Amino acid sequence: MNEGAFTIKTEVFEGPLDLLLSLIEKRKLFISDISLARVADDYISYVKNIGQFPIGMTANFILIASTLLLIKSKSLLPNLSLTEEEQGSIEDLEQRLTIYKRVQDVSKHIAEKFGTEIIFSKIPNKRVTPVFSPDEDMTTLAMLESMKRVMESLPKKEVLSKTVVKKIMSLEEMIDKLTDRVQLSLKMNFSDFAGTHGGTKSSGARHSATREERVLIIVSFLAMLELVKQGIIEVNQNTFSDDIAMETQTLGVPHYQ
Amino acid sequence: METPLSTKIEAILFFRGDTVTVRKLAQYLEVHEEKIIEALKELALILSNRGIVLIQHNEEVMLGTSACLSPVIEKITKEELSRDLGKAGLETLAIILYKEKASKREIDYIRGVNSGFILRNLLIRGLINREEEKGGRGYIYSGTTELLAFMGVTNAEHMPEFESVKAELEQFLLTPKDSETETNAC
Amino acid sequence: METPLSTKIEAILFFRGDTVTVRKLAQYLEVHEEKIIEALKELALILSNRGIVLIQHNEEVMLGTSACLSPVIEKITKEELSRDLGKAGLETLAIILYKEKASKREIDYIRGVNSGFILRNLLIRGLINREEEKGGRGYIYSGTTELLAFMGVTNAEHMPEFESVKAELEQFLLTPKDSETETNAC
Repeated sequence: MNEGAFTIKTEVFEGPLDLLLSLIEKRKLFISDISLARVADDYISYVKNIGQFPIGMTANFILIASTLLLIKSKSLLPNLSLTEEEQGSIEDLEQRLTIYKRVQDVSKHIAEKFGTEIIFSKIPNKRVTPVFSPDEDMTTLAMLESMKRVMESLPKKEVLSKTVVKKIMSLEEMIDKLTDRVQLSLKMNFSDFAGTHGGTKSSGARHSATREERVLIIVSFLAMLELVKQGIIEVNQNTFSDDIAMETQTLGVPHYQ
Repeated sequence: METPLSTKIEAILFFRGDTVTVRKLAQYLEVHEEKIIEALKELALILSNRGIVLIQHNEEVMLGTSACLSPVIEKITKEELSRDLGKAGLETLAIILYKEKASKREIDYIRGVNSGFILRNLLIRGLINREEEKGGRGYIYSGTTELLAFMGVTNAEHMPEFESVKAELEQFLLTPKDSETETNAC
Repeated sequence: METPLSTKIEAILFFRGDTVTVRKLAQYLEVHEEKIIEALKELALILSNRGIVLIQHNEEVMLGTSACLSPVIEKITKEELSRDLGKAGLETLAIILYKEKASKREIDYIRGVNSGFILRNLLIRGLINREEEKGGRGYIYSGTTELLAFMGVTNAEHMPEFESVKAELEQFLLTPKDSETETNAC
């Protein structure tokens, strides 16, 4: 796409924040709404290709994608007004990226030290003769109880939390609305796209773009919205085919299909 | 002459070989915990420049061989040392170590992914501990003394940038926000 | 500055916790035996008035706790043996009994935490036995005859619901360990 999309398919990312950070760093940018708007396309084209991820992971990627779409739409259409909540989610993402970067930086200290100069503890003495010392609690029934407790806590298949499911479902609506808002803003402010004036801070990169190019950018952005929407629907469908379906029905939330 | 407390503690730690809590030491020696903490400072001082060091971490103490003698001991140990942590392991350990205690929710929120798998892996390797969170909402994780030992550090505070990063993490997590966003039920 | 020989010896003896011959020390440290004997004299001096003492017998040396501390050590030993097994101890013991034979790796994997300390305690309490795993990768644990007798069964197979529990455990250990199935573990 524009600005030369990076080939990122072969790399493995720990999650959406890891992916975003590496996209920003590859372009040698700092964490800001401007840089996030610039890497949004790369991010979405990556998410598009991750169908094989566990469902929880895809959900995480999509939640971040929706915030990126907000940032991107604001950068394309500076006159688009965002709600307080939307503005909040943008600031939140920037903060999270900042602290996550810090964590990645200090994790290098751990990598440097781990296993380099080890403090060894004493080897347990092999000469100690065991002295049979039972405990009152040791009955066959107590053993069975303990065993059952262990088996209950054995790892089970991943289930999405109610909060995530709710968020993902409200996202579909959000994307629909955003599509409407972008289209509306496009009609109302068509002169903005004549390319004769730029001026707004976030349109810097596209300053000299021709009108045709600008319309193209907006159209491809609408396509991006559609992509994310498809992703959301996919997550929802997969989710509903799972255990979570029962849970969500009791929540009384609408069931998209 | 009465044997100094630091001497007694040294003997107990040597005998036990693994970690002993300050509370246990106070119990064994029938003195107040403050006395133990004082004596531990003394012991750490006595042991500086020796082949043995004192690790202090989260109310626990342990004796170990000095980090700079690691090559000598590595030559005679039969234990297989697994040094590979991976990116997820490093990030998770960084959060837990620099924040001193972190809940799964906090770790997930900072990393933006579910950390259940990596936490389980670190638990099995004995690098982190967990305890139930008050109110039974989940678990709180902290680094083990073995983790510090494996890094050759006698106190978590000796990690580079410890104070500043700890403050930043706390500040970040303090800001009220919907930290449930990205976590899966646990 | 090069670490003094006595310091290196102290670390090795601490780590081994058992007797080491002068010859072995010379081998490990790649110096002449006379040098070792000299350094041992130094070490003995350094360790006078400490909780840890150097014990020399013929050609063998080891570190031990100072004799004047034996009452404290005795108290700790007793306490170690009579302490409540606790939830973690019982769970570990149950896994070993129901699986009949379990390696440390299997126990850790089932419990989702490191069982090193607990296994050590169960061993000195005579509740479990261990034997070396084939291929020398680690140890295999099983319940002692005394333990079974104490619970009034002659054989682990007579534990309640033995067949079904054992089958479930085996099934779990066979399940591929991909990250998706394990994420909710913690």
